[in-house]
Amino acid sequence: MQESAINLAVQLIISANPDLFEIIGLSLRVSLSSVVLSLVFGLSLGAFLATDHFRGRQLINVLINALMSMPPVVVGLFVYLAISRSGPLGWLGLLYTPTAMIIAQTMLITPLVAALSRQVIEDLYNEYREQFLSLQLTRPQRMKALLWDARYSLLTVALAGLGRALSEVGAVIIVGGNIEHLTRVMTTAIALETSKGDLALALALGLILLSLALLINILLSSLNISARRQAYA
Amino acid sequence: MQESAINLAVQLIISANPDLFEIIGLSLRVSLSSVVLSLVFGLSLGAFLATDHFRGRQLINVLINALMSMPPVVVGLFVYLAISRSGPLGWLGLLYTPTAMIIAQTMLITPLVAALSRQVIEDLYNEYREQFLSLQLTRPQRMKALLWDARYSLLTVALAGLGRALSEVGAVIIVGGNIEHLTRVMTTAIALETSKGDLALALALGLILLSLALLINILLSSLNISARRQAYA
Amino acid sequence: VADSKQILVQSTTSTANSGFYKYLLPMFETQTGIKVNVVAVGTGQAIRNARNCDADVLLVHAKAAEDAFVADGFGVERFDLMYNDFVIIGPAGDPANVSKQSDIHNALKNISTVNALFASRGDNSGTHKKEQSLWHAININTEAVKPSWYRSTGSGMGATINTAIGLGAYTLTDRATWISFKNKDDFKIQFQGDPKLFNQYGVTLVNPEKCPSVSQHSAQQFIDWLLSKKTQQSIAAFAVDGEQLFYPNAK
Amino acid sequence: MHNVIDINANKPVVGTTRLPTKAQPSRRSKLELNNISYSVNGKRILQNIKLNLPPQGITAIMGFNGAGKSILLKIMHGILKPTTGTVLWNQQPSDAKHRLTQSMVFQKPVLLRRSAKANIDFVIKQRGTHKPALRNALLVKVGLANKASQPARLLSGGEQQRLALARALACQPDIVFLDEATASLDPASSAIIEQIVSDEAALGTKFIMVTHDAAQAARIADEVVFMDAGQITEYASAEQFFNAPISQAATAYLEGRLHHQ
Amino acid sequence: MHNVIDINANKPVVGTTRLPTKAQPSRRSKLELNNISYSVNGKRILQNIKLNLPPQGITAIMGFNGAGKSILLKIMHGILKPTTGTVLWNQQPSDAKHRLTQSMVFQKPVLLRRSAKANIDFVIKQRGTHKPALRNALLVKVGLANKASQPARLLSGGEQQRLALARALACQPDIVFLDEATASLDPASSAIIEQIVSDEAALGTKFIMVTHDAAQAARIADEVVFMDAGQITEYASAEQFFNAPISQAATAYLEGRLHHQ
Ligand SMILES: Nc1ncnc2c1ncn2[C@@H]1O[C@H](COP(=O)(O)OP(=O)(O)OP(=O)(O)O)[C@@H](O)[C@H]1O
Ligand SMILES: Nc1ncnc2c1ncn2[C@@H]1O[C@H](COP(=O)(O)OP(=O)(O)OP(=O)(O)O)[C@@H](O)[C@H]1O
Ligand SMILES: [Mg+2]
Ligand SMILES: [Mg+2]
Repeated sequence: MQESAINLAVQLIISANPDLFEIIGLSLRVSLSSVVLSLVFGLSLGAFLATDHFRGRQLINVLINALMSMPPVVVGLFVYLAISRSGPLGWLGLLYTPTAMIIAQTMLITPLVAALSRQVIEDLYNEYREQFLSLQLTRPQRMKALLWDARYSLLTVALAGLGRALSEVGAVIIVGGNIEHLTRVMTTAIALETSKGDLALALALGLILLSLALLINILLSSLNISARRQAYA
Repeated sequence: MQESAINLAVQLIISANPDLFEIIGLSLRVSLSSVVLSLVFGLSLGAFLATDHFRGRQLINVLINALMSMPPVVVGLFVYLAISRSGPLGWLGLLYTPTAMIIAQTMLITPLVAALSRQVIEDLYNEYREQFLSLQLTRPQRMKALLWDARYSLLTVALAGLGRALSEVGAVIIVGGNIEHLTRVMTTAIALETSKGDLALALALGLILLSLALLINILLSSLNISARRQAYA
Repeated sequence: VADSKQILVQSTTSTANSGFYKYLLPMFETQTGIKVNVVAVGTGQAIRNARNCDADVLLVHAKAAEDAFVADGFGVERFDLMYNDFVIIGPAGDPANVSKQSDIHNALKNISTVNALFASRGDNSGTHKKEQSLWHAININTEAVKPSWYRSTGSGMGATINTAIGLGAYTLTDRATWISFKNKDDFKIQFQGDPKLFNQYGVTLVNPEKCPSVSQHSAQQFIDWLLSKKTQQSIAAFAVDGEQLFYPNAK
Repeated sequence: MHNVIDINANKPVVGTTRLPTKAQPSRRSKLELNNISYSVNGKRILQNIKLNLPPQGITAIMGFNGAGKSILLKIMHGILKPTTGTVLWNQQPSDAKHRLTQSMVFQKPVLLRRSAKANIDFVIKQRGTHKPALRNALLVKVGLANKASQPARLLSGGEQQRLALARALACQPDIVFLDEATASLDPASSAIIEQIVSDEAALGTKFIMVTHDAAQAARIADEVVFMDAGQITEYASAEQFFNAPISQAATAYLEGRLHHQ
Repeated sequence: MHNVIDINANKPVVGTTRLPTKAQPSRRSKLELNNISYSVNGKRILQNIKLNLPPQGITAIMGFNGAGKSILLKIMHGILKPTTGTVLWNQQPSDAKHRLTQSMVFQKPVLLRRSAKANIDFVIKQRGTHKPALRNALLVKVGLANKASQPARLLSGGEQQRLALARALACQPDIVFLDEATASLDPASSAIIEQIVSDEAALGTKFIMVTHDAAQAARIADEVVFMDAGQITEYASAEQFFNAPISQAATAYLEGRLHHQ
């Protein structure tokens, strides 16, 4: 089975199956968009929580940590109920669109990025704290400086977010509906083939998705390594 | 809908529904077991990769980062094919058992723990490296010391792993089968209620799962805070 | 957005998974220029979504639930569209000797007496409801008693078949899903042909009075087209591996 | 062979580059510490600190390791809150605006993960406009012009300390706190730093510096605060302190002996 | 008022606690550097280093900030690989076993995120059995007995440096590298450390120490290596070096002047 899956994956790629490329394209669009949004929100939140001690901070940290356990299906349902035509945002007509999928994934991934980046930034801030106090940096200045100086470590956090986005199916299938040519992405296609019993095709699609992830990771890591080589130790 | 979900969640808890408790129990058993196993493998791997520069290390890092994008369904299928009746490990009779679910989740979460802990440990090792070289610590000694000194930061990594385990459905439903009284956990129950169209119950279960996660997080964080208070800055 | 050139169909999975829409919809789309988007989910979820107005057309196979949908004012009218039948699939060895039975009641009785594993969808889908009514008819209460050989998978049809195959268990499935299913392993249809296994598909227009967003015109056009003689013939002509999957019966 | 070193040999060599002149210090700052104490985890680190420092000049703080010098400096600078007591500048508590006129070089300088010049630019930018001329002059001043683009954390120990000093001067402060800022400098660099401090002090900048180098304090400080075990045991003009220390602790310190209370 | 400090005042005070005696150094170690050079990112930091050091005694390495002292020390210690050249101990390359007889105190001590005593225990345990007696004696020796349980990274600067030294001695080394190990110590603590170094050296331990404190080097070093811009410009007995330095760079250094090549 596994070998036939590999063969199938290679065939699919070589034959340049247009449906496959459409699905890959949408997967990338949805995942990358939601990762970028999650990074915007998650890194800001993480840096905000890391850079000062205010009342209730510990509570928010715990909440965000707990939100990492939010099941995708539940996130999907929440978003579904909000944007369903009978929901409060139904008039926007977002249900079963890529936009809805991006919203759901962003909600899912932001806590992960926020919790992990808070930890990374807090560790660095432990080192920088007194110096920053002395310079009387404003909070945004502190956040910006820390995010910049921690960028190499934060890349791993971003990759974890990307991994979650690329592999996620529970939320996108509810709000996207897995509609052919409209909202079908790699993971929903894999789920579909699994339910059709076409396990070889499901595995083949999985392999293609993984190769894609590998490609992106190689790209980002080599950028990272060459940047680090001009080392700001 | 959301309010009725909250009511329902409260009712379910108050009525001490035995089915619910069975499901919660199995969820905890499966998730905690797979997190513990993932920590054993992932932290070792992360510490190993962080503590020395050997040929091919960068490649392994990239691979592990990419494996964070492994879709749960694909992991589920891999395990399914291995332990199904006709698979190479079929004779073990593991399919549709909690053990199978633990195996699949461990495979899913280990890359996440490995990649994130590698980053955390590498950052610390940058600081300790020369001192450790001078002391001529063996690799296991270095790994042990770094894991210990980074333990507060690694807690967040562990919580990310736990979040993934508790919220995961794609892999466990394939190898566990969501069989009532046998392999049904919170997330597969949520998926089931969703497919039945009982969204209120699905949400209620989601809320219960989240509360559970919150409880665990509060517990671990307060342990962590009180330990840190006897501060080893 | 009413009456856009797109309509949304909430559908059962068996029609989608068998490739039925891939075969049928392009004909409609070229004729009318109306794009049909299909969301394939469990029957329960499909009806729930339609109740939330997230559909123009409902196409499922759970007559009682569909009638309730119309009675509650969410649907305009339900039409019979086509039918096929349910079958019992099981491992090649047929441990419960199901294939030799003359009717479904005996077949199920056999399963229960030899304690052969049986995988149930357990998800309140059309298939699950049918299965329950069959057990009910032979006075076996799988819900309250939950015999050890009875495994409720709480999953869709495909996942349940995968589970049944993994367990070596019998299960009830609609013929369309089974014929187009790829992971058959050593499984075969072990019982079929009892009239009690009749499986009726229906189509319903979502009520524009309840749901103003419904593209009433396009949706009605789609339903009319489905029920038309020519389309009914096309449905009859749809086959997988040389086997007909659906039998049109619009009145 | 011992004691061939003549302390006079270490005379400051005048730096040849002048920093861009800045506006005269906007306000002179008289510092007043009232009954400061500082405890952490129930452990008393400072107690009973009372001190009035004049608005200008160079004050040296000396004392044994662990006496509480660094903590006191941070409290003066306003980045550590005393457990009890108040810090007043010209009779007023320090506010954000006043604190912008202060800067500090920490005992362990914290350098950003950036190039040497970016470390200085960071401070200059934060305080308003970007001034490459000021940055370059500072780098020349501390002898790091040829290391401007090197990652700061790859500089040698002494180079890092000099960079930290340049960074502290980059915001053109009125008040500068130095915590053993020449501890790992070579004698020539120490002399240059001493010269910079003397020059800036002459222009009106106030310096409060911790140092273990008695010779250095004797050369440039106007007055000395001596601390022992969390208390100030002596506050005198440098001349008086080095000629005739009063407290036993200070005497022991200057003689290189431990002092057991 | 200047120059009232008499350098004689800083005479070492004899430490009163003796460390548990260790076996006599198992082998004397003659160090030989052959044509060492070190480059990083195409930048040459050390070049043309040739040096033979005797198996015992105290060698001071001196030179301007950035001269390459710390890097050379790390190369000698074997934790940095030279770009070219070889480091030989008794005519042999260093192996793991030999390196276990060496220890080093870094210019910026790296302390584990543990208590002071756990930092020492860590090293002792790593080398074999756990010896609380040795640990306690070391803590007393460096004056940290009352801080044993304090998190190491919350110690004062000088306390941290003393802890690092205690930790380096905990593995009872035959060869010790000190990189400005007394830079932030008070005079009394410096004196104690000097005494420890002299005592241990007398028992046969070899010390190679970087210091900017000429008086200190004059007091305890047997010989001096002077570095300038990545090269060794002078290697002489301490007596000769301090009385009559030969190179211009060393003369300038001792006089507290910069030396421009
Ligand atoms: N957070 C803390 N918890 C416990 N003790 C602390 C803490 N911070 C500082 N101390 C102790 O307070 C004392 C004073 O510290 P401080 O850093 O001010 O000393 P110092 O006078 O600057 O010494 P040095 O000359 O070594 O720099 C030290 O003994 C130190 O161990
Ligand atoms: N990784 C590196 N990249 C570039 N330059 C470096 C690197 N490491 C060290 N240097 C440079 O090499 C020179 C020698 O460094 P080293 O730390 O040996 O100086 P040092 O003699 O110990 O000085 P100090 O007295 O300040 O401690 C310095 O000028 C430093 O900037
Ligand atoms: Mg201090
Ligand atoms: Mg150095």
